[in-house]
Amino acid sequence: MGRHLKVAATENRESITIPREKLLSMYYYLLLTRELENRVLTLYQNQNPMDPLIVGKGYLSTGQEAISVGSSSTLEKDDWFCASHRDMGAHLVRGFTPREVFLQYGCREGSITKGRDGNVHFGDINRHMIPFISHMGANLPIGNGVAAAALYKGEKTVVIAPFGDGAASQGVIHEAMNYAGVFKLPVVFVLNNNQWAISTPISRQTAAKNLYERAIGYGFPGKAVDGNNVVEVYHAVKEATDRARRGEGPTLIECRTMRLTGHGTHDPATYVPKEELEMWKKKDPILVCRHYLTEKNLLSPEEDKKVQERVTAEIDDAVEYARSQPLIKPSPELDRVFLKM
Amino acid sequence: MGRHLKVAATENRESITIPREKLLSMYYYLLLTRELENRVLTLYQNQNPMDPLIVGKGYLSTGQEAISVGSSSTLEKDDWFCASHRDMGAHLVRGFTPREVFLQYGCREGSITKGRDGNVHFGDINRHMIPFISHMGANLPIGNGVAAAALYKGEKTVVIAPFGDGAASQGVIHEAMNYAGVFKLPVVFVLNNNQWAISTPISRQTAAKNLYERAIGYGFPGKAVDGNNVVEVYHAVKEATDRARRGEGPTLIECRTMRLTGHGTHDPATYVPKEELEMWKKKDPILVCRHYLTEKNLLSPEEDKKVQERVTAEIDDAVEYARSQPLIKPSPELDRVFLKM
Amino acid sequence: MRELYYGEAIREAVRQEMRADERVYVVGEDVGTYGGVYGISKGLFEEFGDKRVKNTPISEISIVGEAIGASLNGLRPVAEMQFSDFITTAMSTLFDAAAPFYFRIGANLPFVLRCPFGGGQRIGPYHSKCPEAWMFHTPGLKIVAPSTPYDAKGLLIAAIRDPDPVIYFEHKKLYYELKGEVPEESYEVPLGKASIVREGSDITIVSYGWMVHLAREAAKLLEKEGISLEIVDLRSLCPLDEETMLASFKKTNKIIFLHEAWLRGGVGAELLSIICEKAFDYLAAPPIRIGAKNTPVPYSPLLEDDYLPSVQDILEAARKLKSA
Amino acid sequence: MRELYYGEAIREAVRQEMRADERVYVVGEDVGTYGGVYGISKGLFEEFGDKRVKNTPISEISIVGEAIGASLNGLRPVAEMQFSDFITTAMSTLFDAAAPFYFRIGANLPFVLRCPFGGGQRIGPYHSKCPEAWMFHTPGLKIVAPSTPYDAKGLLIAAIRDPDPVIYFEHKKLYYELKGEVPEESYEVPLGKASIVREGSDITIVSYGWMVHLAREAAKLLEKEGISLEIVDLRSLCPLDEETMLASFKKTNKIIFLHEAWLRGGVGAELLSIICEKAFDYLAAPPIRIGAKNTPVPYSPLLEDDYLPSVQDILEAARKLKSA
Ligand SMILES: Cc1ncc(C[n+]2csc(CCOP(=O)(O)OP(=O)(O)O)c2C)c(N)n1
Ligand SMILES: Cc1ncc(C[n+]2csc(CCOP(=O)(O)OP(=O)(O)O)c2C)c(N)n1
Ligand SMILES: [Mg+2]
Ligand SMILES: [Mg+2]
Repeated sequence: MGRHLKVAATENRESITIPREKLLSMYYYLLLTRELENRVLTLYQNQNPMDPLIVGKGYLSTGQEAISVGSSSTLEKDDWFCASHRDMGAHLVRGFTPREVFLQYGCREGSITKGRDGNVHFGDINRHMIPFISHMGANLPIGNGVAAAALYKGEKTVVIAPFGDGAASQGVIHEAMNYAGVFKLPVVFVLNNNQWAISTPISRQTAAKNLYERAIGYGFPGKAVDGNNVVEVYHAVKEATDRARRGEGPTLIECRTMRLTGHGTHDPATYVPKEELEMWKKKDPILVCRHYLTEKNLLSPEEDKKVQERVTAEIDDAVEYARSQPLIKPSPELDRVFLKM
Repeated sequence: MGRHLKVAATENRESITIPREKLLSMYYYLLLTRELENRVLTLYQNQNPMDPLIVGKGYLSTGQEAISVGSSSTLEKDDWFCASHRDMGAHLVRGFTPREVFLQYGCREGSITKGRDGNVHFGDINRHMIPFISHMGANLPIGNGVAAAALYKGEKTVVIAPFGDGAASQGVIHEAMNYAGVFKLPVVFVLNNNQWAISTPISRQTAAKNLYERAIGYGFPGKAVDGNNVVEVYHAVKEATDRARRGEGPTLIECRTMRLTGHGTHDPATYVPKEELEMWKKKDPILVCRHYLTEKNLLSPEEDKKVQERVTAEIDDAVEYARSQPLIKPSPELDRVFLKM
Repeated sequence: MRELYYGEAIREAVRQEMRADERVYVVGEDVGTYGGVYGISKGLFEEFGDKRVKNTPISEISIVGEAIGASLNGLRPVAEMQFSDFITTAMSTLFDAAAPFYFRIGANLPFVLRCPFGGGQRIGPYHSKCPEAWMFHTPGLKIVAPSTPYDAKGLLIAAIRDPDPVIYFEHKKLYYELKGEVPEESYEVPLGKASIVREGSDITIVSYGWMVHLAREAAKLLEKEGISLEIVDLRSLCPLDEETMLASFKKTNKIIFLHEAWLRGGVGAELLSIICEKAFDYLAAPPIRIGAKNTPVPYSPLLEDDYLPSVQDILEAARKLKSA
Repeated sequence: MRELYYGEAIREAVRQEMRADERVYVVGEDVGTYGGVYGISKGLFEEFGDKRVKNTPISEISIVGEAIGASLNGLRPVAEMQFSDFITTAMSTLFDAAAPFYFRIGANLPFVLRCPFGGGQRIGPYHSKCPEAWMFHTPGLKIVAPSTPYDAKGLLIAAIRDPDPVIYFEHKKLYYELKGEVPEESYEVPLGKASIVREGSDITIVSYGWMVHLAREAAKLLEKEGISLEIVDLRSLCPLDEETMLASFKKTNKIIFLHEAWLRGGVGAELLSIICEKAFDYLAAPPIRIGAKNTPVPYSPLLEDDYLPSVQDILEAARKLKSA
């Protein structure tokens, strides 16, 4: 597995400067995602199974938040994001509120999917967020379609389509990337290589040395970045979204990271070697980002504390609010499978 | 398109010498395939539609025979071949007789599929020939399974799994190659890059510069060879089958060629630029092979004439024989979809 | 009125909608200069160019994916499977992405997936399938299957204008064998409305696609025997026009369900069930289903003829019902 | 006799067959040290090693492809879909490669594809499907769906020994909720034999999988009302034991078809059709089908309960039939 950890040295990108507000906003979303998902986990573990707020199972992105936050932070309002199951960060960046998230988890009145789909399977076409589909890579060809329509209409919008190292073994991903290459679609494929697919390590998922090199076979650029460094993720993805916006076609960005929790809230993940986890915990994206901001004098300890308090308060509020809402009840309207019957 | 024509200089492989009988046998099969398929075409174009010998449509490999003949000629008797629709050569090399082929085309008594499937969709598990499935790459995962079983049983057999440049866009091919890489399966993937998929040129099929480079993404070797040179195809595939037999895993061999006929007997292929065809006709694999044999003093003009006469006689006989056989009639036995009802 | 082939009617529907609505475009394999393997998009590339007639790699997943994504993003894609058989390679995209989309998130997908289907062409198991029952069982996909040039045009126009995903099953055998009157102007045949293509009094036969023409043939022959067949052409399988079917049946009290697809678990079983559940007391005799044999579609003409439902099958069923 | 959970019975069947026959092995996602997402292969990796318990990449196409190829080449693979929902990503491999194989070329494929299916687990549209009707309509696939630990073990052993492809639908809800007597030794429950799990005289109810238990529950309640339900557990959908179903029905003259899958175009429609075609004169009342609503499986417990067939549905159907 070790062979997958090495990340190609990133070029010096200090030239592209990220405005302070963007950096602070990314830091905030890293914290917000972490706090929200920690709460999902503790709620799951401690709730009354007969009256759960976390219905079914939860899927977390703990330790990998920088990928979702960093990539989605490059987007403009009209751009699109096709979610994977590790994209709580992007949902928050793109405007979903913690309240909405807990309403969704709890299948409560006001939830965006109205209880028809669950946990991280949510989105909103008006906010240009395409909800995750369980069959893993399934959103990539949809992202292509959205991007194709943007080209067709002459719009300068771009699409981010994330997927995992496990999903990378699926045919759908190949078809989507090849197709995007042919039509130079404005899509950025963000590969979250967290080195595991449930219990299967990347070494048993592929014999490839570097997943980003698959881009060679599709005729567009690919590169790897440190997925735990939100600034690096932002830089790499920004370069790619800029490229896409200029009409130069897709890019594959492999973000290397590690899944710090189980596959879902139900999985203790005893199969992941402890030392590996320990090593990666030291590279926690929040620590990395905080260190960066502090070094650059962009964040004082007081400010940091304030953000953390704000985040905790928001999540407290969201949980409380969601709990106060009634469960969604069956209704004929919810049985509709067509707009026009 | 032109960019796809250049073939990486092949290493000097004269060191692996091919025995004279093998070379002559490959030449014979090139001729036999050509003559058989020419006959399929003329029969198709001239037959009484109410009493056809070429039922439905025919699929030809004219101009591309060296790929199928050269690759399958590397196999031992117990090895396996998973046919594509351009593999008449391999069928003949692996022991199908022209009579069997025309019985199959004609849906006659004695045909191997007994009229249940047609034209090039035939094979024989006892002869380790897996019949072509129309959904293009569909045979690759089956080839993997056969190869996995060989490993399981400790057998030293290998599998050749061919597919086209168009099929290369399909997910099934990606899944199969990645899987073969993970388990180091003894499979040789032979990519017949004839630059067209029906009317779609390779430049609209993929933005990749070189399809063989996809192998990088699967962690095994890939290379390109001149698909019109049966000796080069043989050498490259032999190297790969040897490697597979040694337990070192799969290889991707991209054989570059040109489809000289239509997609099928029904297609005049007016969309292919004439000049391109003319250029490639000069590189006809039969001419190339004949030249090679003559240069090396392995084939005299008299011997050549004899082979050609033999081939014509065989095909004459096969057509006549097939025509003399009655059509297969429906019977309950032919309706079986299970061995054990 | 002017007559067109069934295939021409389909092309005209696409062309007229493309002229009328900038959002409408075509995407599929070999649909460009080649005009599609059955020539349905002939001339469209020349008229509309490669932006609106998009020739794709061999990637059914991408074609269906593009239909979903582009329809989400404001367009009205008319996507083509080269043969309906190949949809299996994109089944997840159709069944997991497209079908439940509206249910999951309340966003509709206004695309059409054209699926040339059916047998009788002597091209075997992989180019002759009638896969509509798979979709019929799967919530979230509208399904139409015209039997005439008139309906082919009108249903396709309606499908393109419909806000939901529509699988449009067009029968390959009818492309250039069947001609019929087709108005020049644009018109819709509404989804979910069956048509009585022949009135009769003794027996109702419910069908769709190519098989409607076998029913017509049988009806003519049966007339001579004094058996009067009423033919209901469903045209849409989803939405399904139960009313028209039930009304016809309540008149005749005897019913045959005819489709080209495999009998077992086919749409006919559902239709029969609906009749039993909603009009049992009107049954003067056991309903009869006719469908294909439970095997892949054989390649050989003799075997395929044996496999397919035949006029003879209808005659026998009708005689049996008449004397019941 | 010793009792096992349904899930344990499945595991025991696999283990015993692996011990008895070198050719039998397991292939699927996370089946290795993890023991499968539902723990069904727990301990097998430790006992048999990675040659015979093969943990794969996320590649359903490869898993089904391996089942086909390895069974062609002398082995007896027991392949696993992590959830039956994911088979859509390998539909072409299953429907185009496996199903027609014997028909096309006369070579049989002795593999089993284990497909955990069904709802009631509050995990929504993508992990709860009952997709058996798609396979049921497709010639060339045997289909079984055990409802008890006893049948789960015996049917799986029979499936592994069967020379043809068998789709083995195991219900996730029963894994660790249902216990029952299971002999320690190896035994087969033959494919294609239904069982009368409860004798009754008023109404026949035909079902399979989890729903059999709803029928049992309903039967107990109905007994108190003086309605006697006979329960036919089909166990196999292909081959289908029409005889047992017909015999039971000819005794009761009233029949309910119950399955968890979508009602429209589901297996129940075929069963109903068979009854009408083969025993119409025995019908004392219109047959009734019960199945899921025609929507994706909702995630929310309240919505899912509303979506699924319920004991209440059975009670109502039975009362209606009783008084008919
Ligand atoms: C087609 C399909 N097969 C199997 C699964 C079950 N499954 C859910 S998540 C997962 C692992 C995904 O791994 P990866 O893509 O690396 O994403 P990660 O969970 O590591 O973020 C699997 C196998 C699925 N959802 N879809
Ligand atoms: C899944 C699928 N999609 C489409 C087709 C229709 N089709 C048949 S052959 C072909 C082109 C194949 O191109 P390539 O793989 O390059 O092989 P070639 O015919 O050039 O040898 C197409 C699109 C098919 N058979 N299967
Ligand atoms: Mg992963
Ligand atoms: Mg080609």
